[in-house]
Amino acid sequence: MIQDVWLIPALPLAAFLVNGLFGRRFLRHATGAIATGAIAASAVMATLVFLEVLGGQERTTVTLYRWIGVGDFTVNVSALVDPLSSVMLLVVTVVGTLIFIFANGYMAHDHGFARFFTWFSLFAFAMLILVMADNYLLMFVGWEGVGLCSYLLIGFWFDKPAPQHAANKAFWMNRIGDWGYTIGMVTTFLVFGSLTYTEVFAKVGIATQANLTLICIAFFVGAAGKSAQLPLHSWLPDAMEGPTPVSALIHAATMVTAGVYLVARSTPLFVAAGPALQVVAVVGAITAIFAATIALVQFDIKRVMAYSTVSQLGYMFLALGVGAPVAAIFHLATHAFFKALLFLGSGSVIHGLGNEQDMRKMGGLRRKMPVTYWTMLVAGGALAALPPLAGFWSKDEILSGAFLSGQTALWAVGIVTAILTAFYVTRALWLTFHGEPRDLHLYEHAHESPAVMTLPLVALAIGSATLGLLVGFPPDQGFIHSFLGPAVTVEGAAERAVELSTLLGLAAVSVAAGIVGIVIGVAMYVRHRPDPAAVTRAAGPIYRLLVNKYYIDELYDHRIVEALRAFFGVLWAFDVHVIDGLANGIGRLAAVGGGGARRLQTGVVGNYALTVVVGLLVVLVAYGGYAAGVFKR
Amino acid sequence: MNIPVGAFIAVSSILFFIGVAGVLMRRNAVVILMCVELMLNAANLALVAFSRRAGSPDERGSVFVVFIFVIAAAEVAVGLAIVLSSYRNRPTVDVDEVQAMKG
Amino acid sequence: MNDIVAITPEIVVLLTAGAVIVADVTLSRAAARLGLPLIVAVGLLAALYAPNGVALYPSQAALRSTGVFFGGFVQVDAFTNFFRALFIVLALFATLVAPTYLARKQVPAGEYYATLLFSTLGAMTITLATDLITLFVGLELMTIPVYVLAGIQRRDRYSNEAALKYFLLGAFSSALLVYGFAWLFGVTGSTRYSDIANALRTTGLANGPTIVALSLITVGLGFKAAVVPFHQWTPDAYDGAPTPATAFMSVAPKAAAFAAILRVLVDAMGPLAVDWSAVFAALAAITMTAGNVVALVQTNTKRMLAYSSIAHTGYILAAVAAVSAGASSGAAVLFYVFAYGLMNLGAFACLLYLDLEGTRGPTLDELNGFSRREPFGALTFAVFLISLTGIPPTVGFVAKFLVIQPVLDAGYVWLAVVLALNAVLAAFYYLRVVVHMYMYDPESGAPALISSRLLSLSLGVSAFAVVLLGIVPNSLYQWALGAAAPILP
Amino acid sequence: MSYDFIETILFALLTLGIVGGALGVVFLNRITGSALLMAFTFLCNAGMFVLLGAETIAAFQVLIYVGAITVLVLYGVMFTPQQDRPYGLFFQKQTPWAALFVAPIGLFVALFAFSFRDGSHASAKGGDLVPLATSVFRDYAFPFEVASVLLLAAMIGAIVLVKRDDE
Amino acid sequence: MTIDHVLTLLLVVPAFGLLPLYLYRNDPRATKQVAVVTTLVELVLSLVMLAQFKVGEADFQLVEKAEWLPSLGIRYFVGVDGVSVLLVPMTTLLTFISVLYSSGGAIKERIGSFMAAFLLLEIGMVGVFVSLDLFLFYVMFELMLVPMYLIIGIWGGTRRIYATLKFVIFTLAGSLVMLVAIVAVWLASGPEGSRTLSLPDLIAIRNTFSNEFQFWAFLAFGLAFAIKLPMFPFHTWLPDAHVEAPTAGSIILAGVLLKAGGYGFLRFALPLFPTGTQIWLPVIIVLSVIAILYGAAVSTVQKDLKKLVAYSSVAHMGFVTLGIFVLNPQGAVGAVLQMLNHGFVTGALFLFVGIQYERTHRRVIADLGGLAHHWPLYTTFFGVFVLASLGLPGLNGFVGEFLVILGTFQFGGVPLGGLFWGPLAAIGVILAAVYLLWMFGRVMYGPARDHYKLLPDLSPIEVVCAVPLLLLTVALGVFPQPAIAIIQPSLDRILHLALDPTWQVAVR
Repeated sequence: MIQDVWLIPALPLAAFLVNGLFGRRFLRHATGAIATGAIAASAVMATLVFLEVLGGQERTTVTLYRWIGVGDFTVNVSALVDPLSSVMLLVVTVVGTLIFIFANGYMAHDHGFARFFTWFSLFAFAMLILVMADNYLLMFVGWEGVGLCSYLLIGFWFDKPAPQHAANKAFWMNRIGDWGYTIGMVTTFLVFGSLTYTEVFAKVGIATQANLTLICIAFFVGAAGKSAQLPLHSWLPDAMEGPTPVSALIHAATMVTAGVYLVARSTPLFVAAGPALQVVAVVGAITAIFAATIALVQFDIKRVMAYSTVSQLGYMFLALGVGAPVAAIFHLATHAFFKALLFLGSGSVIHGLGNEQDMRKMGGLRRKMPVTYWTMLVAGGALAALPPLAGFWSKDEILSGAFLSGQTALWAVGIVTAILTAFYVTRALWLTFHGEPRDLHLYEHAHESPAVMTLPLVALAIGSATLGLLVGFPPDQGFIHSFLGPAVTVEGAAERAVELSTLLGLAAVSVAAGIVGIVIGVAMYVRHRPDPAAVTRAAGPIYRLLVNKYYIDELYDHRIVEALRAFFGVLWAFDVHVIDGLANGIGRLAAVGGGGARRLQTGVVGNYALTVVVGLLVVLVAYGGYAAGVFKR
Repeated sequence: MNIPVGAFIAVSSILFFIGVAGVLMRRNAVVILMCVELMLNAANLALVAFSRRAGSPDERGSVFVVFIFVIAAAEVAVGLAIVLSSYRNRPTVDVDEVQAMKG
Repeated sequence: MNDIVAITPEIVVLLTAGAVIVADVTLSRAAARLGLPLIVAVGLLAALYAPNGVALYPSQAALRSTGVFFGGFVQVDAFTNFFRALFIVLALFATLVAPTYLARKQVPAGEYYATLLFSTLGAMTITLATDLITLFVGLELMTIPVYVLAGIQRRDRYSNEAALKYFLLGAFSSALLVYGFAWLFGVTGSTRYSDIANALRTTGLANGPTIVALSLITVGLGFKAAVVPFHQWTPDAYDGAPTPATAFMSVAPKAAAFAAILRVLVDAMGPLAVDWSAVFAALAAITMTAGNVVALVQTNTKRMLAYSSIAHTGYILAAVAAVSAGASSGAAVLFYVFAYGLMNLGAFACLLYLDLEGTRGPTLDELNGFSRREPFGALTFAVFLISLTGIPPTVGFVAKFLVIQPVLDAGYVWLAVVLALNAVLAAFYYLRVVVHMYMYDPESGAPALISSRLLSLSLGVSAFAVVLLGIVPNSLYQWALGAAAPILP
Repeated sequence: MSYDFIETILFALLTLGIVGGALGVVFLNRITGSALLMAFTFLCNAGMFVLLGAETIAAFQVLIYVGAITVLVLYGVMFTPQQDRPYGLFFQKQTPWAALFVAPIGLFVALFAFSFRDGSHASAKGGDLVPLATSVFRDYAFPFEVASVLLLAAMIGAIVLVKRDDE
Repeated sequence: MTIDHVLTLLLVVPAFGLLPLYLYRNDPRATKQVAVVTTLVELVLSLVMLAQFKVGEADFQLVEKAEWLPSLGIRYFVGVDGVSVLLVPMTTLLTFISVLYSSGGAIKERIGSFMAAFLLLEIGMVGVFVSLDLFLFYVMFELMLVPMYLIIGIWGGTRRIYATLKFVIFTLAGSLVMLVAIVAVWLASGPEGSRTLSLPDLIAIRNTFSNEFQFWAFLAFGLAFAIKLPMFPFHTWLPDAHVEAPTAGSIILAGVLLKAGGYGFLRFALPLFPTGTQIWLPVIIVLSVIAILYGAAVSTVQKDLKKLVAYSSVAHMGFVTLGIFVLNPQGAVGAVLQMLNHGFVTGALFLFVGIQYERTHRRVIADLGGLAHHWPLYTTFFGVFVLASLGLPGLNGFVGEFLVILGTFQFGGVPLGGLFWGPLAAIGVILAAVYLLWMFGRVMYGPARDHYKLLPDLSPIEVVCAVPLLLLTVALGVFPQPAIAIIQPSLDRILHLALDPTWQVAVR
């Protein structure tokens, strides 16, 4: 099966082509089935591949053809199947399948149904390429491909300005990240003479520290762009303008984790480049707490989830940065499930409320939407890291990793973030599902979603609840570590022997953090002690800062963009007036010269004759000068 | 003869440049034509003087002069015809006034 | 007898002139209209293919007829034959484009053709000459009829003015030239080119009289070729003269002037070339720049072409200045003169499609939409203009290419660059005419058109030649190279 | 008084005549006066030719210039009557400039003239008629023929320019 | 299938089309058919030529020689190598598309003359890419000028005359200076009688060119190519010309004419003047990077669709010069691919801008919007080309730009080093996304507009025009290696010639 691994992306590609060519005219709603069928088949194959890898096929390269070969630069279109990529394949296809199914229901009444599934399939294809690639350049194809699909799907409702703006913003900020990726990639080739992972990692030793740091920082810029880390995070919340399945699949479960995957993939490089790893950890931690604080005060249910995603991605980078890539990937997987579930749940709510996203108008919905409520409760618990839900295990892995790496400050940040996380998820769920309905009109019309939408929710809920158990016990010798470990750790790295009691202690702290957050949330929103409104008033400036997302959008969208536009405008003026003006000026000069010279043509014969005589004098002097040697010959 | 050729040539050059000056100064086309004739005469004088140079007399200068006579006659004939035909259309021979075309 | 055979083409041309005069008197007005040009054409073709073969190609027959005749006063060589053929072709061309215009403007056709032939004869004489006297007589025989041609539309005040200005300045410059010849005779003691060259070879430029002679000759011949600053007669004379006459006088006298320059300055005064070539290079640069710059601001097409012809003088003069490059210099001059003759005559002749008052040419606006009203004429005009610009695949381009060669070879890199930049300048105004013809719509008050089959035919043939010689220039180049050999081996 | 001295005197007088006559042509305000002075200059020039021993040329000079050309010019003057006008208006506006440029050139050239130091060959044996005729009619037969064509061409040209339209 | 003298045939087939075009000049239908058939035959012929080309050889193939001006050593000398063999089919394809599109109703007046201009233009364009004699090259280089001048000037927009004169004057200014340099090369090529302008012969004696000579000669050649390309700061003719040109003219102008500049650098400037190349290289690299950034920056503030694409061409062609002058295989292959890709993609962009303009008569971006509602097919095609233009991996634009950037990073022969200029050039890619997506969004997206409702989506002819370009765009992005295999051997030789001034190579 591994040899046929290319079938996995080929099916979505086929679905994309079929839907793209015939969807709008002929297939219409069949497109959903085609796309879903394709990805489901891919999921089955991914499972088979995963099992084979599990069965001992640890590292296989499947080459299709040579893509680019110029001089000593060669890049193939080939897949690397190892535990890491097989896990990713599995996550992408399985979560993808569920979301595809959900979307069949969610998008049923949209007139862009065929288009939606065309692009969704393309996304699946690109994402699969991204995770399968055996070299950085091919990964970049997927990398940009998912970026493109993200652009297309955020701007799916293209007749409105906001989605368009969000789509452009997403693509542009990603491009800034891609710039870093490009630099990292090219530098990698310069240093190692190859872009294939295995060849590069085998030669890590030949690179200097400076080289490695440059490469890793550059790659991390790329990862930060894709995974919405500071300072390139601001596109992701805006990306919620797209249809909810898009948010779930692309902006929560898969695409945004590509950055994490990239760094995890490059662990050998990052580990060898110490400072870069530090940067990753710090940026991850700051992003985690930064986004969590913003999530505290949002009222748009999808925005809460979006900032939560940014925050959770921060966790993953924190994990990578502290040298716990397994934990990062593990969290990536669990997060894919519970965050997809949260988004889909939100989508279900929004769908049920007729496209209302403001939590202030919800409330008490648990009676109207029980399935949604219960599944989201599971996901919320996972996000708040309550044992035994999946989120607990993975987040605990991260936090203990941070603690054990000796960077207790980062660990502390993680714990604080965990409290905040638990708080905002409590707040969101309470505002949505509990209490009294605040908008009776909306409440009247609210209804549970059809089965095609709730079934995926249930499936995801099961995943969110149980996936954590995969970690095994004790965690650091459990299944995940033994399976993923070899793929992402550098050979010969010192094994950490950890006391079990330490681990349990750390777990207790993180559970406590989660519970503290929930308690505060319940206290504020159920008991109104303290009353949220009072807190808001008391926090004053801080609250405004958070509501305005630290004013970063203002800075980006207005100050920087305006400044650049103004500068480019000046350049254009320079082009038209100075450069072109110079060219036209030369022409005008000739014309002015001509105008002057023609005035010598007076029309009077005597003047002409005089000119001849003057010319004679000049010629005479010139010849005389030559004869006398005044002029050089 | 004790007068050197140079003296004749000097006279001819003075005559020539008086002619040139006349062309440049006078307005009347006929007078300008006369001045051109003076210039041609200066050439004649020079040619004859050169051709009668002591030691190396050479008839060619004189022959040249004969041809210049012919040419001068032809030139004057055509020139006066041109002046006349111009005068018929517009009764002036003042070259300062003949300047419809310029620039 | 050999002597007579040697000058058969000249005799045929003279006889043709005589025949025209006789026919003008005997033929009816209607018969004369096409009869006269027919006689001229037959006569000129006969001259071209005269028994001794001034054929268009250096045939064996032509080679046999080369030599020195009339006791050394007539010299027939490849150079002579090249120019003879050129003059005959130009005269033929100028004749064929003229009849409709002459009839329309009531210009006396018989005298027109006869005068044209006399001028051609003069030009041919220049190339036969072996000494200054013959040269001067030939020069005058060429020029004086052209004064007449300029003024032949005698009811038109512009024609009058053109003739008057041309005549006064021409006579003035002739006097300067002949005075220069006199001094040259004084310095070298001879009027024969070969003797002059021998004498100068020993003395060089290092004495006052030689400087005077050289200066006067430079001015005199420069005037005939319209070198700046001796050019000012050109725009007015070309502008005011009847257009067919302009077409002829813009090319044949200029070609003859360059023939004279080659014979006198390059051949006879060759030993002084080191001195005059630098001055000529400067004059060439000034000439092309001034011509182009002023042409740039003209609004009348005919006058613009007049200025542009000054610029072309500059290009040719650049090749003359590059005399130290040897054969390629001479060949470049000859090739350029030939190319210039074809394209410039054609360009002026294209103006004949327009029925305008008097002698002056159309303004640029009057050419608006010309390509729609007269597609063929516009096409030929465009071909001539593009050739004048020097864009391949036309003969004008090859000519420029050939000129740049000796200029660079002689070390005048700056001049070559100036030449190139000037060509850019020229492109602007030449192509502006194309703009008006092709890219503007005709205006309501546009001048009426005259359709003349003969005009179209001759323009078509010459435009075709312009393109053909641009694509396969080799035979013309070989001919020019061979023709320049007697002067610059 | 030696022959040379007479020659010198004659030369000086003729020079005076030529220069004076020429200046008169340029500066006289009466056109007929200019024409007559031109003829006078031609005559003086013929004297110079005689002094140089070129009697035949001198004869031609008198015939053609003094005779033919002056008469032609006088006809020209008569056919183109002008209104009287102030003396200053006989001159072009550029007159001072012309003087400024012509004077140095003239001076320059006249000075160079003196570098011809050879003496003059006053008299040829048997006069200059025979050698001249031999040259013109034998050696220069070709240019002579051309010159005759030139006269023909000039004649036709002059006629076509001045003949009346009804002719 | 093998055809003898295929290159010569390529040069004369369009000329054969001129005669029937003249005969049927009063029948627009017939003239269109004649032109379409002629260009189609030419296209097929060029593909046959491509098929006859032996991949993997560096030397010139399908060479034909004939004396032209024998006494000057000037020959009719044509041949193709890996660099040019792909540019010829590109030219014929784009010409065919232009003619086909124009025959679909885009040109309403004087259609016969229009087609004639295109056929003449085609001779010049093909000729530029196959000429191996400098004289012939120059003739062909200029032959492209006049037809394009007429195409812009007669069938162009409102300011067409200003634009076309500017185009001609700029181009001529460069090329005439080059003409001087060509003559200088000719003079330097040997003693009188053995001079030549044949490229292989000149390469064989290039080590006799002094450094000073190479300095000036490279400058002169470079100026001509820089203006044609166009390189910053000689680019200002381009926006004007593009804005005013008719659609087909824009396609050819962007698709082929600009390539002549880049091709000229590779074919002539580099091999003939290796020392000159070394001297001027830092300047060109800096100017290229400026062009990339500047062109992109100025594109972002354009209000006119065509101007935007035109300025983007400046940026894209900056990659071409950058790739050529970093003098390594990656850069050079990238540059050639970029030339091909830019030909197809920007040609297509101009085609679609033209299609759009023909229907809406609007070109100001702010006036447009919502077209995606009415024209799904159009949107799809246009979108793909926009994405290719902004360098999306998987489409062709990416391969070239990436290789150029890769080459730039590796290059050390410029102040501050490749690690400085490479990332700077890569910023251009970000900016490309900015202006192209902004434009695409503004034009295609947004609310539907009623007055566009009746405007039809792509017609069958337009689809036929666009499909080959689309296929090539995808194919060259996914499978670039066949093209690279054709290009690389010849490029390696050119680079070797450029890097080692004393290297001699036995060439035909």
